[in-house]
Amino acid sequence: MKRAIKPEAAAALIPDGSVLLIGGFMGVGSPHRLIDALVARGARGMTVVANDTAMPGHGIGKLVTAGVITRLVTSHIGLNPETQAKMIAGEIDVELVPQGSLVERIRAGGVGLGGILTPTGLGTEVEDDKPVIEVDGKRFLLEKPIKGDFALIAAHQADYVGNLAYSLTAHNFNPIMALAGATVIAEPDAIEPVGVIPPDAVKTPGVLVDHLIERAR
Amino acid sequence: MKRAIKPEAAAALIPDGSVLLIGGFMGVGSPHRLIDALVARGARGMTVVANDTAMPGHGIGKLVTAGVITRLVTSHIGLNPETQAKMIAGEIDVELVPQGSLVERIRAGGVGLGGILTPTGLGTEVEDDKPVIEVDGKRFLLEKPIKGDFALIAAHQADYVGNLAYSLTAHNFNPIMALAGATVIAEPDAIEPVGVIPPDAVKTPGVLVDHLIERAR
Amino acid sequence: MDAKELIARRVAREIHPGMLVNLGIGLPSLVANFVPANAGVFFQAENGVIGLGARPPEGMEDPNLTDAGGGFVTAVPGAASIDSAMSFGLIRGGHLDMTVLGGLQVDARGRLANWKVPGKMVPGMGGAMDLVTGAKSVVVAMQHSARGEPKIVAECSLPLTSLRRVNLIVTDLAVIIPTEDGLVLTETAPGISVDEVRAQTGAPLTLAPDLREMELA
Amino acid sequence: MDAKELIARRVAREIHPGMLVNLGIGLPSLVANFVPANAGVFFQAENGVIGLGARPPEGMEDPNLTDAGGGFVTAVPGAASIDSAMSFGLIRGGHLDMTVLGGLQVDARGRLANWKVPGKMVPGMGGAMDLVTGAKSVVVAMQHSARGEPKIVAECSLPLTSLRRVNLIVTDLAVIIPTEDGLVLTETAPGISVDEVRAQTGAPLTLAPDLREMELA
Repeated sequence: MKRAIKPEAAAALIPDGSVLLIGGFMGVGSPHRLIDALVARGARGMTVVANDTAMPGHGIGKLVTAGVITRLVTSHIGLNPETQAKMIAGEIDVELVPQGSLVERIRAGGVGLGGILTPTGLGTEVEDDKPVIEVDGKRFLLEKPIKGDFALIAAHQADYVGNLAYSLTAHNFNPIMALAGATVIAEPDAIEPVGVIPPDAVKTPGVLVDHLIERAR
Repeated sequence: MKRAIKPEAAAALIPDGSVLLIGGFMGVGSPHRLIDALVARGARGMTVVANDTAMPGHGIGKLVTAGVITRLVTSHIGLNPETQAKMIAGEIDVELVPQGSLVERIRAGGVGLGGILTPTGLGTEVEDDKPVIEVDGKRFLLEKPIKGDFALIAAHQADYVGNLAYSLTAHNFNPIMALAGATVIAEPDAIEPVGVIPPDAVKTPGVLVDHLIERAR
Repeated sequence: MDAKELIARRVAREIHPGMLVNLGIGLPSLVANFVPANAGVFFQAENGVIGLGARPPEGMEDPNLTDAGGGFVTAVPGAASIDSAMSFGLIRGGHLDMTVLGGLQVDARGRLANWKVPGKMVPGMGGAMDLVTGAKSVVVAMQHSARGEPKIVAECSLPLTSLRRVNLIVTDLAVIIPTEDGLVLTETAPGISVDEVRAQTGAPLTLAPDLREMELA
Repeated sequence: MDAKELIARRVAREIHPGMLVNLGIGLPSLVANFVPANAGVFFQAENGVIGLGARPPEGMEDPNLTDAGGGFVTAVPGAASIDSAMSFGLIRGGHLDMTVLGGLQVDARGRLANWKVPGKMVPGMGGAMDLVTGAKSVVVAMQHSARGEPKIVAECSLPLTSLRRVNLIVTDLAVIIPTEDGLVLTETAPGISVDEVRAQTGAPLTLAPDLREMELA
């Protein structure tokens, strides 16, 4: 059973210089109060792994603006000119990863696989110096697994076991990141009594979740 | 939209000699009426990929008894002595695969990955002559993807779009196999009008499903 | 009719009942406006919904239901929520019938570049590399030229999105099919001559035997 | 108390609040009977439920809720349904705190063999190879000897389940911890002498400094 904690208490658990997997897609399904708390505590030197950096003033965009991030592993920064500017200025080291490879690399990290073999990126800049493995005459890029010190995720419903259910397009990277963080902190819209979420509706079993953020007042 | 068909009509679509991915775990979550129809039509020469062969007289065990299967890719046959006997007699060619590798190989086949890199089986008979790939100093077996000509799966609820939801331990291999069959035939307990299953409850999107088996009368 | 609407209306004619279609951010997203709601087409947004519907009436937006650009959408009856691993599993695994993407350049071999202008603009590839690699059909929807410079070129000077030859190019001037033997001009926009198309194209064009005027949805 | 109950009672003492535990078919499944229902322990069955409960009262069985052996079970409050990919993702990914498995042989290096007796009995590895490879702690629960032959041997003559050294061996005679330097005898069953243990053990045993009598749950 997990007692819910305040966003500030959660932010205090996260040391500067950590690798953070952060859920969300253009800010939808991101842990917004936890992000605010990280900014408020003046977090620094974080490596962030996330689909995108939303836009300035929204979601992960706030971490970009506040100078929290020094390294970023992401698939798309096209809607956040600030991230692009900081990348070009050398303030943030950005690794661009195809979206499907990114989520699958995080999954591999979470489920104990040694990497993924994907056709995506073959013959492009993404191939770079990565190993190419041939299986039955077809060529695949070997992309390495990704794990985080923390996964910071959003969910629709939680219970005090830590079980999580998600809503519509707010699923995105959250259920996968829940597998790959050494410590998993979930910010749900609602927390239900244990036994209320049907077992078939749970998409992240509570055993994966370490901390719940309490509801907004 | 998919019109539901009778089990016999579905069985008639499946030629002898096909590769069949069949859902279920000890018969729980197997497409039982479709299995009966395959036996009734005297199907022969099938390659079956399945977690297990249940027990004689139950689920996939019926296909073993009826002589439908010539090749079997599976993780466990310990509770079906008939399968073991036919294997030893050379009537069924059996490839034993660790359960986690089996489901992940099927997933790889379904999601377009070139195989999986797993630590499971290293240094055992499973390693055999398979390639061993080193990633960051750790060794992994490269296990190849698996696809089927047909996936024969069971579900709890369906709608006429083909969306599927599953119940409790009847999930097992079904949602993964739905990704990896060239033709997917689903046998649901119930078929609902379109729009009745909440989007968040759908675990197999209807675009993956080709045929629904009509409800039992 | 402006150029974007013309392109969207022409692309819409490629979309047939029962298809699963992904529309990129920007121009491609307009295509949905010209596909009848009752056509039995499912639109996928890679951020996690199959069965994307129109923009909701004001006051009925849901913060957890957006398209890949973060804009509010609705879900059609029979919609399914999926996480990013499933979303790209469908894309990479060959379950997506068509993707419609914007382009910066397409070359004589039908190869697309659409994610980076080195030193100037680096939006990132987002889902584009997976989409071009995995979709059954890839349609590039773009203006024929940019600031007087052809976007259809002999060889891409910008970084490639994939080695895969796209299936169709639809612009405000023409419809072009890339083939093993180069680019084939199959349709011209109303009022546009072959010479005008050639003048704005940086790669050789073969004329299709049945070259005709573009028809629009 | 019979041998199996003794073993199960001793293993139960290894299980602490908050743990996620997988119990194998057969003897290991008895362990759950000796862990208090309110201990905050979650049992996983690899066929797809986290939060496995006791056998249901007659007439209240659900055909879709069974353990890995196919026997009817219940779900505790806060249970979650998972498919086989998630189930083995948890196992391989290091999210499972403990697995309790039966054994055919364990050798001086702590390596387990439990899935095949060549030419005689080939049940298959089922989930065992993944479990032994991935679980944080591996406990082997077995009779000390079979038909007078030691099951703890210098070197396994049967095919290995994994190269991984198991964490604990619990038998009807003793508790043994495999270490880098060989097998250490830490506990003897009530009424059993060290000499009796040694007489039925086929590998060298070092005596723990605090060698004591087995305590049971």
